[in-house]
Formats: sequence, C-alpha cells, structure tokens
Amino acid sequence: MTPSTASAEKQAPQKGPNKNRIGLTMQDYKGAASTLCAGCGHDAITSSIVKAFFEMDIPPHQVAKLSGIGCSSKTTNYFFNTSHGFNSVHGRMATIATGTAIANRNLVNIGVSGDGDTASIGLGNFSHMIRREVPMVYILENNGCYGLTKGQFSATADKGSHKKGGEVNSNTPIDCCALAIEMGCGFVARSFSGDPKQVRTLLKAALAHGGTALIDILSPCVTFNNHEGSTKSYSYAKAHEDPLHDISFIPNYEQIEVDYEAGAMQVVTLHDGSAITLRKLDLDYDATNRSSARKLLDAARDETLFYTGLLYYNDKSSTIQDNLDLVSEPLATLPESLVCPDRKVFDSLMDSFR
Amino acid sequence: MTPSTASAEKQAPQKGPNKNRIGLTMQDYKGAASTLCAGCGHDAITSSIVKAFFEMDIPPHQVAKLSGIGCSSKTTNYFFNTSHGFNSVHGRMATIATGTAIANRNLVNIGVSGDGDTASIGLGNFSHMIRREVPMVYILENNGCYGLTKGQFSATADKGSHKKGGEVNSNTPIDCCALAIEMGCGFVARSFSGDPKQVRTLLKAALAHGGTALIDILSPCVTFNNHEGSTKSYSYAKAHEDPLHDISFIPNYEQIEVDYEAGAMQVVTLHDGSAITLRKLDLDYDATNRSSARKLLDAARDETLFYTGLLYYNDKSSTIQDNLDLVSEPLATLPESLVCPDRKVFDSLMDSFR
Amino acid sequence: MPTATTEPTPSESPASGGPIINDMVIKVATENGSGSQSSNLILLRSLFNMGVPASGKNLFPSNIQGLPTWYTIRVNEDGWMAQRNHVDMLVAMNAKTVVDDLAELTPGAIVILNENLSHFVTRDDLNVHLVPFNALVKDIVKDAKLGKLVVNILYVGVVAWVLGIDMEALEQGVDWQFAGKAKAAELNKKALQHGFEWARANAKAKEHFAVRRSDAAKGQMMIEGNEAAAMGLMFGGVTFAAWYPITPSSSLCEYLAGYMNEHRRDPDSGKATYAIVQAEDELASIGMVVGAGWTGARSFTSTSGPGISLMSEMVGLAYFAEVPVVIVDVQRMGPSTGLPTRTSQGDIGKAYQLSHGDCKHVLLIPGNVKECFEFAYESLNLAEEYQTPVFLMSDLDLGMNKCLSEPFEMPEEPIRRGKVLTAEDLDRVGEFARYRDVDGDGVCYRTLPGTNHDAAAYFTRGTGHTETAAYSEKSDNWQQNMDRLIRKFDTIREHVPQPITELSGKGGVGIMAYGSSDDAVQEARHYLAQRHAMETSYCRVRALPVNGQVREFVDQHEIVYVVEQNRDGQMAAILRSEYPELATRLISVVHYDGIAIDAESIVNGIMALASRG
Amino acid sequence: MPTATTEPTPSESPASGGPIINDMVIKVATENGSGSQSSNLILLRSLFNMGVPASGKNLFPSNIQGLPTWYTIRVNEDGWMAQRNHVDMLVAMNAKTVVDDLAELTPGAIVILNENLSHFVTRDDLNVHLVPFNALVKDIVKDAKLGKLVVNILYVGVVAWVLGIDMEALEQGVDWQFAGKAKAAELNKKALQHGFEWARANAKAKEHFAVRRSDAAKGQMMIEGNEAAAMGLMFGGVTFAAWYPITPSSSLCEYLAGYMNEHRRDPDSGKATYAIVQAEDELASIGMVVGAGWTGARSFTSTSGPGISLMSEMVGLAYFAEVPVVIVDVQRMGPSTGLPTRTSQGDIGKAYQLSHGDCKHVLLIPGNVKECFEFAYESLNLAEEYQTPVFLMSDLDLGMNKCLSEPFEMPEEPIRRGKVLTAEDLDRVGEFARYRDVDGDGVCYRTLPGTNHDAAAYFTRGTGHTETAAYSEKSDNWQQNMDRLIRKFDTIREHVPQPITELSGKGGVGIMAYGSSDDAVQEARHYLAQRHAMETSYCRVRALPVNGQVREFVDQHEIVYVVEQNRDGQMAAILRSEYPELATRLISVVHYDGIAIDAESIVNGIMALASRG
Ligand SMILES: Cc1ncc(C[n+]2csc(CCOP(=O)(O)OP(=O)(O)O)c2C)c(N)n1
Ligand SMILES: Cc1ncc(C[n+]2csc(CCOP(=O)(O)OP(=O)(O)O)c2C)c(N)n1
Ligand code: SF4
Ligand code: SF4
Ligand SMILES: [Mg+2]
Ligand SMILES: [Mg+2]
Repeated sequence: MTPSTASAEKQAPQKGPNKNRIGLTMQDYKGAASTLCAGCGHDAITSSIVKAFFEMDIPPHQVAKLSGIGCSSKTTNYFFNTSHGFNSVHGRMATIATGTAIANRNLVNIGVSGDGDTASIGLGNFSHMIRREVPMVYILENNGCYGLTKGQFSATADKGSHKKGGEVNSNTPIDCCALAIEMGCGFVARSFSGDPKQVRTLLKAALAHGGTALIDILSPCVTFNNHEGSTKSYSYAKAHEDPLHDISFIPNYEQIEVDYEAGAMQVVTLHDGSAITLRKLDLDYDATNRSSARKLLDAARDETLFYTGLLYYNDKSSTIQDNLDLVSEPLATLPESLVCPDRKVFDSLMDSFR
Repeated sequence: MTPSTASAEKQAPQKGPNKNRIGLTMQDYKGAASTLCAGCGHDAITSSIVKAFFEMDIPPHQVAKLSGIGCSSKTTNYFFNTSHGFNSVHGRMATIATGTAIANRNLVNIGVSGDGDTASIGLGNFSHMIRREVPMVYILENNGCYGLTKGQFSATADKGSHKKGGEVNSNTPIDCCALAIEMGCGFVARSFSGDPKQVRTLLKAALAHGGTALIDILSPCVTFNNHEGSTKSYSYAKAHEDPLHDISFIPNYEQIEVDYEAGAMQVVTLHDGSAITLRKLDLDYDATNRSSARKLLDAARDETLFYTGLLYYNDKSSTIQDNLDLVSEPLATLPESLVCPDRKVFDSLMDSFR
Repeated sequence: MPTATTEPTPSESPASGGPIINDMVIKVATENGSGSQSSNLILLRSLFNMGVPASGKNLFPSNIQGLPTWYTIRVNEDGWMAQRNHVDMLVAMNAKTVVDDLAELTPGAIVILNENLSHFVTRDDLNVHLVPFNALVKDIVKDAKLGKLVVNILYVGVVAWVLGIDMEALEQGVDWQFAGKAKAAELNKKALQHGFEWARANAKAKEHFAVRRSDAAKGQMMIEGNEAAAMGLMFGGVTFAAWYPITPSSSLCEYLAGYMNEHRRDPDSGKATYAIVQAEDELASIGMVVGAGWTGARSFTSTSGPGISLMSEMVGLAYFAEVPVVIVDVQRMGPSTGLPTRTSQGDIGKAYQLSHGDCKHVLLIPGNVKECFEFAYESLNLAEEYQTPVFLMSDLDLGMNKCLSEPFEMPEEPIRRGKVLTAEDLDRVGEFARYRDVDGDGVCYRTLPGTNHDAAAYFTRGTGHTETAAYSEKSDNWQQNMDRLIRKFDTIREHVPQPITELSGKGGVGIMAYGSSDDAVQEARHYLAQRHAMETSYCRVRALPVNGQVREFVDQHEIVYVVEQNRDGQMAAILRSEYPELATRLISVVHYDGIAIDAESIVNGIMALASRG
Repeated sequence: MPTATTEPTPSESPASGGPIINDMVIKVATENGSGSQSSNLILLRSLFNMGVPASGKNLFPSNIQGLPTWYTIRVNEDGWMAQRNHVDMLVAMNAKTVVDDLAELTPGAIVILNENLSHFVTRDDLNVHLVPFNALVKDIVKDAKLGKLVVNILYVGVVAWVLGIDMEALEQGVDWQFAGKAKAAELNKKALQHGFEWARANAKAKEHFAVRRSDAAKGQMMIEGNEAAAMGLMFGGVTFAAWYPITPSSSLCEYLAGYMNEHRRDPDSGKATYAIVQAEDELASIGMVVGAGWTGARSFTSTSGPGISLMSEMVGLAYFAEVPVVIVDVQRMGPSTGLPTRTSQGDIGKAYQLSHGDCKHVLLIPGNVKECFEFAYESLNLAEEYQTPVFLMSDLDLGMNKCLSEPFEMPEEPIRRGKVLTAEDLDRVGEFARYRDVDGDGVCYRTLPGTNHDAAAYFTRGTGHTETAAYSEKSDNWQQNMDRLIRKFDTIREHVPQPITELSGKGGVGIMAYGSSDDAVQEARHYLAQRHAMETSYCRVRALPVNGQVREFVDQHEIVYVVEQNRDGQMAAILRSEYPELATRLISVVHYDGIAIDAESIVNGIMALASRG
C-alpha cells in the first residue's frame, strides 16, 4: 500500500543519446495533445515546461501537476503523461497545492494557473499560500483576460487596454509579482511565452529554488486578446519586452565558472546548489534587493512597462514542511504503526477522562 | 417610496451648545451598549468614531454602517443608533460595501472589520474592493487574533509573537496597509486605539477624502492577546508607537492658516476642501510619496516597528460611481419612469428578434 | 446578385409520394472556432424567414477552438421544436467525427460531405452528396485563413438547394447575421450563391426532404433565453447587476450590458441609470447584489452551478436577514465543473434549500423563452415584495439556443416594490419594527438606508433578532422568527407563477415536468397518445414552492411521471416530501446525459415504467 | 486543609419522606468571562467523582465577556442525561437575569442568591439561601479582580453543603480542573471550604434534594464530543487537518493539536507524523484536505454551518473526482450566522446533498460521545475505502458539553485504506484505469501521486471523463460514470453504521431520531410508556444513506415519529423521498429553539400529534 517513492536511481541513470541523466527522452515528458487554439501562448509555455523538466532530470512520477480552471489550467494535461495531475476548481489550486505539499514532501509540485484563476477568484488563497511558503513552481499564464469564458477582462488587464469589441478597462490592474513580493515570496519572475529560452531558464531556476516560486508569464490569448489596443498581445509584448538581464542556469553538477567584469554579472546560488547568472543589460538591476524590485514594478505599472527576468530572489529557504516540523517521509504513506498510537497511549488518555 | 435624501439642511443647522453644525449632540451619534470585554480596544475606536462623525457634522441617517463577523464587526451596533447597519457574513463586508456604494451614492459608508475578517477570509474581496475604488472609510480593528473565536492567531499576527498559551506564530504577517497601497488605495493610515486623538483626526481626514480610505488600527484584545510576548498588546503598542507626524484636521469651512517653518510641516488638501497638516517629528516622512510608504512599511515589518499616522495619501479621487458613469441620484430610488424603458423601446427590441 | 428560384421543379422531387415537407432534422458537424456558427445561424434564420418553424441547438465543447461541434436544426411544421436524436440530413465537415456521425444516420438520410472524406462512407443507404469544397472555396477566396471561414457558408448554399430553401430568405439571413458588416455580408452571399449553384448543377439524387414556405412561424420571434431574460430584467427596472463569467450564463449579462447601455441612460444627463459590475468571483457578485438589494436597488446576479455553490453562505444571509435579490441560475451539467457546455436541471433541489440551516427559497422556472422574459421581470417584483432571494432557474438549452416564440408582451402593470416605508410613511405610521408581522402574512416592512427619519434605521444581521431587529439569543425570538419565515413562504406559495395544467380527462396518467423539458414533454404526450393510446394529463410546474394546484393535479392522477433532467429526481424528491400522502404516485423519469431531453426518451422512459406495472 | 465530613446528618434532611436523592437539575446563572465555567466544571466533576450520573450543559452567549450564561447540571441516578427544562436548584449570580431565572423555578426549588439580590425574590414557594458573597470573598482575597473569580467557587461550596456533596470529591474536582496549577488549586480549595462552612453554619432550611455517593456512574468517563472525535481521528491515523476557527467546532482541532503533539511524533526523530494547519478560510481548509486526500494522506477538516456552505463547491469536486476526505460538521443554529452558540441539527439535509448538480454524500451521525470517537475513526476508513467525502455530523450539544459515557474501546482492526494500487500491485495487475468498476461495486482503484510506475499516473478532474480518466464530453461516458457513482453509493449503504433499533412489540408507534437527540428520546419513550401507556419502538439512524434496516423499521410501524432538531424536518424529507410508499407514516416532530431537545417536548409533540389522529 506504500507507493515507492524511490529516487531516480531506479531508471538507468546513464545519459544516452537524446536522454537526460535519468535515462529519459523528451518524449517521456510529453502529455496529451493540446486542445487550445492554434497559436495560444499557453502551448508555448507547455513546451518550455517539458524541456525544463527534461533538462532538470526530474522523474515525472515524482511530479504533481496542479491547476484550477481555465484554458491555462487545462495545460497540465498536455505535459507529463506519467505524472499525476489534479485539475481542480476555479481559483483554488493554491489550497490543493498546500495539501499536496504537506501530504507528500517528496513531490515536485508544479501549478499552472491563469490570471482569472489567480488574480480574480483565487487572490486570497494565492496570497496565503505564498505566506505559508508552500514549495512549488507556480506558473501564471497571464493573458489579461478570461480565455475559456470568451475574453472578458481579468484583474491583470491594464487600465486603458481595450477589448476586441472596443470596451476600455477602467480598473487598476493587479500585479501578481508585486503582490507575491508583498506576501514574502522568495522567487518572483516575469517572462513572456514568446521568449522560450528565458521561460525555460527561469523554470529551471525555480525548480532548483525549492521554495515557492512564482513565474508570471505574459501568454497571449490569440483568440480574444491579441488585437491592437491590448497590452497582452504578441505584438505588444514583442515590442515592449525589456529583459532585466541575460539569464543562464548552471546545474549543480556543473562547476560554476563564469568570467565576467566586476559588476556586469550577478551570480545567485540556489537552494540545491545550482546557480543562475544574471548578465546585466541596460538596467543596473539587483534581483536580490526587495526595494529595487518594488521600485521597478511600481514604475512598470505606472508606465505600462514590461520588464522580464528574475525580479526578486531571496534565499531564505524555509518551507511549510519545515515550519510544521514534519518527518522526512511522506505523510501519505507512513505505516500504520507510526500513525495509530498504541494501547498504552489509549489507556492513558482514557484514564485522563475518568 | 423614495426615501428623501435631503441634505443636512432639514435639521436646524445652528451650532448650539454641545451641538454640531447640523444641530445634533454627541448623544445623537451613540449606539447600543457595547457587549465587548471591558477594556477592549474596539470600544475606544467606537468612541472615536462617534466623535469624528459628530465633529464632521454628518447626518447619521445618511450613513451606512457595514461589517463582517467578529468582535470588531459587532461594533457597528454600538454607534449611530439612527443609521442603517448591516452586519453581514465573515469576510464579505467589502462586497456588501461595493453594492451599497453603487446603489446609493449619497450614503457615507463606514465599514468596521477585524484582522481575521479582512486579512484572512476576506483578503481577496478586500483587495478587489480597493482596486475598484469603492468610496468608504474602512476601519480595520487589528488585534492580531480572532477575538470572537477565542484568540487564534490571525494573518496579521507577527512572526514570532506568542499566544497566551505560549505557542509561537511561524507565519509571515500580512500588512494590510502595504497591501492597500499595492492595490491602489489613495488613503492609507495606521493608528492605535490607545491614541484616540490621532484616530479621530485620521477618521475625519478619511471622511473628507471621499474615496476608499483604510485605517488600520492596532486595537488590543484584552482577553486573548494582551500578554507579554504579544506584539498587539497595550503595553507593546504604547512602548513602540512611533507617530510619523503630528496630525491636525482643518475642516473646509475654516481658513487654512498654518504657521510653520519650511519643511517642518506638510499640508495635504482633501477632496472636500478640508485639509490636514502633518507636522514632522523625528522622521522626515512624505505621506504623498508611494516609495517612502513602501520603504517605511518594509522596514516596519522587517524590524517589527509600529509607525502610526497617515502612511500614504494620493489625491486621485475617481470612485467606482464615476467609473460606472452613474447618474447623480441614488440608483435605489430612481423613479420607475427612469428605470423601466417604454413601449417604443420594447417594440423596437421586439422587432429586432423578428 | 439575382435571386435564384428555389422551388424545386416537379421533376426534381422524389418520384414516390413526394418529399417530406418541413419535417426534418439537419445536423452540421464542424469544429468550434471554425466560423461555422454564423453559417448555421444563417441557415436557421433563413428557415425562420420562410415562416417555417425551426429550432437550432448548438452542441459545443468546453474549449475555444478545434474540438467537435454539432449544430442541429429541427424543422417541424407542427411546431415540435424539442431535441430530436434522429438525423435526416448531415453536413459532415469534421473528419474527426465523420465515422460516428455517419453511423447514427437513419436510412435514406441526406449527407453533404467534402469529397475528400468520401472514403468514410461505408453505407449504401444514404443519399450522399460529395462536394468539392476545397475547389469551391478557391473560386471565392485565395487566402487560406479566410477560406476556412468561407467553406461554412458554402455548405449552407448546398443545403439550401438540396432542401429548396429560398435564396431570398437566405440573403435576409446573411444581412441579419452580418448587420453593419457590409463586406462580410457580400462575401458570404457570394459564397452562398456559389454553393447553391454548384448543387443545382451537380446534386442529382432524389431527396426525401424538402422545405417550403409556410405560415406556421408567422408573427413569431426567434430569441435566446439569455437574451429574453436580460430584456425582462431591463424592463423590470433592474438597476444593479454583478456577475462573474461562467458558461452558460455569461451571455445574459453581456446582452444586458448592451441593452442597458442603449436604453437605460438618463435622457437628460446621458448618465447610466444602472450599474453592471464584473466581480472578482461569485462570493463577491452575490455580496454586491445583496448589499445593493439591502440599499434598495433592484439587483441581480447570474451564474451557473459552481457559482451557486459559492453563493451558498450569502444566500442564507439574504434569506434570514430578508434582503431582496434575484439569482439567475443558467444550469449546466454538474456536479463539479462537470460538462460546462451541456444542459441540465441538476440544481433545482440544490437551489431550493441552498445554504446551511433551515432555509427554503423561491424558484421561478421558465419553460420557454417567453417565460424567461416574463419571469425575469417578475422575479424582481417577488424579491422585493417578499424580501427574499428569488432564483430564476434557466438552463443552457433554453438560455443559449435560438428558440421560436410568440412575441412577448410589454408589461403593463407598474413594478411592485413591496413594503418599503419612506420618511413620510414613518411620520404617518409612527412606529417601525423591521421584523414585525404587521399584516399577518409573514411579510414585514422595511426602510432603505438614507431615509431621512429618526425612526427609519434598523440593524440588519444574520444573527438572531427581535421584531425590532435587536440582537437576541432568546429561544422564543428565534423560533417565532423562523416560524414567521415559514408563514411568509406560505404566503409566497400563492403568488408565484402557478402551474399550467392540461387534463386529458381520459385516464389516470399524469406527467409533471418543468423548465426546458416542456417542448419534449408536449411532443412525447402526442406520441404516447398516437402510438400507445396513452392519453396523459400534464402539469408544468413553474415555480417552487408548489401550491395547492400542483397537489390537486397529483391527487387527480393515479400515476404521475415526474420528468426531469437530472439523475436524482430532485423535483420528485421535493414533491414527495411536500405531499407524503401522494408520494407513491410520483414516479421519476430522468434524463441526465447532457443532451437536451427529447420526446423519444420520455416516451421510452414512461413505457418502460408503465410496462413494469 | 482538613476534608470535611459531607454526609448530611439525619437531622439536617427534610422531615417528610426525606429528600429526593440524586435526581435534580441545578442551574447556575452567571456572566460569561467571569470565571464561573471552571467552578461549574468542578461541581460537575465532584458529582462524577461520587459516582453520581450527571451531565452539564453550558448555555453561553456569542460573545466573550459580560453576557448572561447558564450552566445546567442534571443529576439523575437512572442515567437520564438529556436536557431538562425544570430547575430544582438555582444559583443566581446574575442580576441581569435573576428575575427571569427565579420566575421559571418549580415550587420548592432551592435558590442560592447573593444577599444583595434579595429584593428580587417575590415568591414565597422557594427555599432561598441568601449568601453574603461579597463579605465571604473578602475573607479570602483582597484583590477585587481576583474576588470576581473567587466568588464562583464560593457558590460551589454552598451548593455542596446544601446538597451534601463530598468535600473529597470536590477537592478531587479542583485538582482535576487546576492540574498543574497548584496555587490556583489551593486558593480554590480554600474558598470552597469557606463557602461550605458558611453554609454549614447558616443554611438551616430543610431541603428537598440531596446527593449521595452512588455506583451508577462507576467505571464511566466524562468527555466532550469534540475531545472524543479528536481522539477518534488520532487513533484512526489521521495525518492532516486543515481548519478555520468557528464555534462550536474550533475546540475539536485545538484538542487534536494537543493530543497529536504529545502522541504523534516519530519516536526516533521526534518529528511530527501529522500536520495541522489553521487555514485562512473554509475554502482553503477544504481545498487543502482535498489536496492531501488526493495525495494519499488521511485528512479531515472540521467546521460548522457557514463553513459547510463555503465548502460546497469543493465538496462537489471531491464527490465527482472521488477524493477521500472527512468533514466534521459540529452543527450550530442557522441559517446564516444564526445562533452560533446554540445547538441544532439543521445541516443534515444540506450536507447530504451538498454542492450543485447531482451529488449525495455519506453522513455518519454519532448519537453520543462514544460514537463521536468511533465514527470519527470510522469516517477515515469509509472515506478512503469509498473514495468520497464523508461527513461526521456532530452538534454543539454533543461536541462542547461534558457527557458521561461508557469507556471507549481501543480499535482492534487495522485501519482500512481502500483500493490503492502500489507500484508492485501495478506490476502484478498490469493495467490501471482509474474509473473502471473492476469489482462491480462501483468502487474503483486509485494510485497515489509519487508512485514509481509508468502506469500509475492518472489525471484527476471535475469534468466528464472516461474510465481511464481522460477528458470526455460524451453523453454515455458521463451517464455511465454518474450511474456508477450511484452504484457506489448503494454499496456504501450497506457499510455505514447501521441503525440501532429497539422494537417494543406492543403496538404500532415508532420513533426515529438521530444524533444528540438520543438521550432525550430514550427518556421520552420512558414517559410515554409510563404516563401515556404508549409503548414505542425506536430506530436511531446512525448514518446516511439509509439502508434496508431503516426501511424495515418504518415498514413495521403504522406511525413513525421522526424527531429532529431543525424546523424543516430535513431527515423526514430524505426518508419520504427514499421510501415514498411509506411516506405517510413518517410524521415530523421538530424542535428548533436552540436549546438541546428535551424529553418533555418530545412527549408533548408526539401526544399533540397523536391526539390529532
Ligand atoms: C466558480 C467558477 N466560476 C466561474 C467559472 C467559469 N470560468 C472558467 S475558466 C474562467 C476564467 C479563466 O480565466 P483564466 O484563469 O485567466 O484562464 P485563461 O482561460 O485565460 O487561460 C472562468 C471564469 C468556473 N469554472 N468556476
Ligand atoms: C464563514 C465563517 N467562518 C468562521 C466564522 C467564525 N468566526 C467568527 S468571528 C471570526 C474571526 C474574528 O476575527 P477578527 O475578524 O479578527 O475579529 P475580532 O473578533 O478579533 O475583532 C471567526 C473565524 C464565521 N462566523 N463564519
Ligand atoms: S481562448 Fe485564448 S487562452 Fe484560450 S486557448 Fe484560445 S488563445 Fe489560448
Ligand atoms: S475577545 Fe478580545 S476582541 Fe473580543 S471583545 Fe474581548 S477583548 Fe475585544
Ligand atoms: Mg487568462
Ligand atoms: Mg481580530
């Protein structure tokens, strides 16, 4: 009754042709065929997820794919056929993830959500999940609208942006990255589905981080929000993307050897010993400084700028499992002897009521 | 069927002895006897509310008192006997307020909530209400715990603070002021129930602001969270309160004449023409600067500091009613002729389906 | 462009007996997001323009593009407009479903098929038209993307010729569909004509089915339930709506926004006399409308199953604190996310007693689009008169499909705002106790916030209270209030839309149904009489709580088949509990596969039960 | 401190016939937050220590300090422990309620009254002891604040002497209440003694009531339902709990946290083999436990009415996606916030069909604290065996009051984790289809995330799916799955705790009840037989869905009174719908004033109905 949570060793660990270090091919990370609209940004992110997990040598059976409801939330079905997936209800993925993380601390939790799912109905639970330090990679596929219900504005739609029919959004947008920083998230990144290299690198870093990692990815909805007047369209994103840095990931089994002029590069070491290097571009940006991140995001919102990259990193690596002082084995499969106290305990408790 | 929304003029507007400018005494602003614990911070806030509304000459019948569930939420019953009150369900006051503000734009909405009500269950709806610019004075009676359910930690309890029984809180606190700023709130203040003068002044300024105004007031729970090891106790608050400025309110019918050395005082003019003066204390703080506010609150959280005063003010005064382009009369009492289209409209619509 | 003569010449009509006129089911199999929807509507519309009764049902997937979609048009001169799972003509455009689509056809059915799918045809009892769609498209447009759209109107042209649909009616249909978009209209007409001409030149097979102009649908209108309900709400003077998008209810508020923007602005200021807010979730949308209802605005929200669940707590508050509010539930198939694009009546029992503790709610259940209009209007009256949540229980089938209807009637009566005391009233009556049953009907007086009178204020709460709305934990205050709420509910019983009953007078079999099942039930009764010599009486419940008239109906029949579109027989359960003495007479006939209920399955259901004895 | 001899000397007992021994109701009227609660518990505990059957019910307000609170102790040698609204002895400490408190007393009742309240006594048929509490307090402590606490134990001393309660038993009670707080214990003993001595010296009136040591409660235990349920969950191997505070359920998780911290740490590492999370709301707590249940942890949440409403949507997902999870509903009076500190059975019908669409749930309904323990334990087994939400329906009366009970039994059987396939199982069986009914009982096999096998994974969704858990909108997939869920439900029917029936064999009257009504029903049957010569059979329903045994009971009786603590007769409605052919036999006897149901009101209810015919 105890599912083995054996590590990757069971699979032949040799790296063969087109195989990763646990002997799997990219194909082993694929999922069902997508049913999204041709050209949907979400599909590009799915591809990046497949590649990142393949490259990170993560055994699919150790992954839990979690989502809410929406086009974005459907995508967990389109990768990792041999991972368990839980497509739950609208806006509550954060709560499911909390339970999953606690029930089996060996799982790698990847959550995919939409801007409606996270920033509208799910805002409260999302914020609290971050505050609780639930370890997971949380991917927000942000298209500024509700794709699956046909394109209404979501809470991340920029003020003044237009709907296909011309209606103008009059509400202040919610910046989930800024919110995540406010809630204490240690890994906060923003990217663009049309920048697969950056997405993939951020995903790998997020996996190596091991804590709560948010990646807010502008992912255009080609059907409902890809027109002139939208600030979440491909053309808008391409024209406005402003990467904060050139980011590279160095896995923990490689030597960190980087040549750089002083000040031109920031090296951030992650929880599992891997590292990322952030080569500076125009902006002199320190991704480990919370005030810089705040200032940047305030400016970005005020002027509708689109910075991408690792916005904020903080290496405190406590997790909810630590906070709860959990045993190292998954709670889900602890043997009965450990979870059902014995007669001695029973008798002493009974006595206390006599 | 149309309740008159006549202005204060109906009441004799002379200011008599112990009367305000609309001829009411302080007694006219009183409510039912409190059933809170003797010494509860919330009762002190109730007194400040009574005084502030009296001094602001607000006719009680134009006020809607809104709340959720909790000891704090009960207090709307303890002031303004002649105002309508709606003690709703836990965490949803923000949504009720949105409906009320839209249905009758002439009402003055005052909401009272607790930290459990706002920061735990109500976080999402609270955030969205701010984002929607619902005009109201939102008072958060913050005691770091759930008073009514007997003292469990709330989401504003500081990390490391203790419960009466000794348990230590391991979660990052949510700072509702920082969150409100993040959501675009134009009036964000923090105070202490034990500083009634400041509370009253902030309340008056909030009323004059006319938009969404949050006042987060540390309001000790004497029964469950007033012990050594709590960071929401009277003694902690008294020892740590650090007012950002000395704040005064100048009503719009008085001349703004202030004598001050340059730089020692900030004068902020509010929506209705009144003003507040902020006389600087130790800190050189600009309450109209968002980054200052952010920095201050980050520091306050990192070091568990307790700054009080007007944290952030921003005079943009659009409201949800403006955004919705509403008529100037209350929707609630528009005559049938304005809300039921006539036969011409009916016939033309019918034709469109033929 | 010349209008083609569309009457098939005698030589073209089938030799023996002639074709079946104005009685067929046409099914179009496509993919969603392919642009077929507008072509299908043009086809439907053209039938309507010819005065031929027709209904269209869209079976679409819960995604946006690329999954199988079927549009089914039922043409029936006698006006049977219900779902019918018997396809006489198939337009098979989707390679992914063509095998199944062909397999389900009745012998003799007509098939319009892209010639490159011809190898899928393995039956020889079908009248297959192989159409070179790809070539035909290229005649019209070069752009491949545009071509994908144009192919849809091409098949309409072919269908039109085969069935004998007027080109005039078709072009009217195009103009209606592309109103204000002249270029699109022109292109569509061109392609339509091209398909039509191709068929005239090439389609030689004799056909069993044809369409002829008729008077049967004359004077009728064609409208979706959500459109109708939106109109009803507007004419009912709704001033505030808060909603959260969810299929199949979203279009209701979207239609409403359009109507209101046009017709509900103050003539003087041009400002809005209404507000429509897209909330952040259903907890918020119900909270907002409860807040607004309390403040005195006529308010509603609309949603579907998952939203109903999320609204539970707040609805209990509204019940108990007696706040008027209307909740439209356009039902879809649950539980859980279920089948979001399939119809169901699975929330009836749930909405009736929504929220914890003892609550019972008022449900209006429209049986057709006209009632969607009328009941939407009336729901606002009832909510304010009885100061309680009122549910309008529509469903996907009714809400999102174009239905034929008698024209609606302009409401003549003034709107009824219930027992609201103004400052002047208060001066007159002298005292006010919010929860006192002054009139003995369980319905108390209320005041609105902002009323300029010292006695006006009261404190609204979800906790126990006295007649004067003061907090109370006293047992007798609690129980008296709960008893009064039941008294109020019993008052409401007599004022909700009453059932429509039709007594056969010839035997003991009754049928009871509600909502969108009406069409199919009516048709089923016809077949039961015709084929099985079973005359049936019929009672269509139009609201909960039920009242004496429903009981009377059950009492008059030894057996009452309760037809509903859910698994658990939710209405039957309510009735059994209301009328234990008649409980054994109530036999459930349930249908819950997500497809709208059809007459055959009712007939089969009843006959199977009848034969069991 | 010397232990006083507490047996009243013969001369002190009433002359005629002697006092009534071990049969009385003692009511203490105080304010909450005044410290009276611990004194009342000491009083109760001392009775228990004497072997005298006694129950204590706390009627407290929904605030924290300063509002009227009553504690009622019923002493009954025969073990009738239900609510009894007939007060034999009043300790009147609250000036705000003393008038009403005195008015409701039966003639001859004993009253302990602060002498400064003497002017409130207007009756002369009471045995009033005027006690100079203020002076007595000052003898013990000078500090006024402390004095407010001390007065409470003083009245216990007076009561003890008047009734003849052992000082030994009392001091044991003090030690038990103040375990680990020696100073408080000492002070309390001192004050206790002082009150006792005052009474011995001054209380001269003859008394009608007395307490004597007994064997009747020997070997029993005294425990609250929430404590018992927490224990049951711990012994049932629960590993994850998420909860949000709400009266009256909060103490369940708070007790659990204490037990688990002590008994559920890994002996080697000292680390926790469990997690308890205080969630941000009920949407989160149910989401977390559903997530954990899916992952394979035995998980539960506990809440009360408002939380149940908020959990509706997620519970529907768990039903449909078949995720094991336990939900404890400690019911309080609704609707809405209602009376948060009053008991009710108002969620039975609500929980049974919680969520939109067709769902039906499993409810275990403990009738006493022992069953709180057993059913809590069993709920975890059933949830995992049947992969579905299981509700444990307790209530405030059962959950928060100290009840006498037979000792619990240590569960002997291993816990049952249901059809979970491991990697090894998968190797063996070769194939896995999550929603295939392999065994024909409607219950499928599942795998846990993390299972190291290529065939292990499946995709969980709230949308339509095939047997292999693939997305499907097909009608037959949907319907077959819904039918299987009913098959599963019918399997569960036979495996939930079966009703306990007792047949009188003498006539046709049956009584059906459930949950905390048991005590009162048992007592009512006794009175019905005694006073009205009405022998009754009794069926205590212990779970939903009901099964054949419940039907059989109804079938055996011409009339079955269904006793429940809600207004709408929610269980009766379920039964009528389950058994339409027996529906007329089911007559509702309801009680819904927030006070726990008592035998008299059942007797009166039944007699009133019986006389109506
Ligand atoms: C409780 C509830 N309310 C509403 C819906 C309808 N709904 C489905 S998806 C969706 C929004 C999806 O938007 P987003 O999360 O941004 O995802 P996208 O489709 O844009 O990727 C909504 C409102 C639902 N499924 N459940
Ligand atoms: C849906 C719901 N969950 C839980 C509760 C129980 N409850 C009542 S008040 C409260 C918390 C109050 O805390 P806070 O808002 O901080 O107010 P305080 O009493 O501290 O002033 C809770 C959890 C409830 N009433 N409704
Ligand atoms: S509707 Fe938009 S978000 Fe959804 S699949 Fe299509 S392009 Fe993507
Ligand atoms: S419990 Fe705390 S918050 Fe509640 S009334 Fe008492 S002191 Fe105030
Ligand atoms: Mg989106
Ligand atoms: Mg609090």
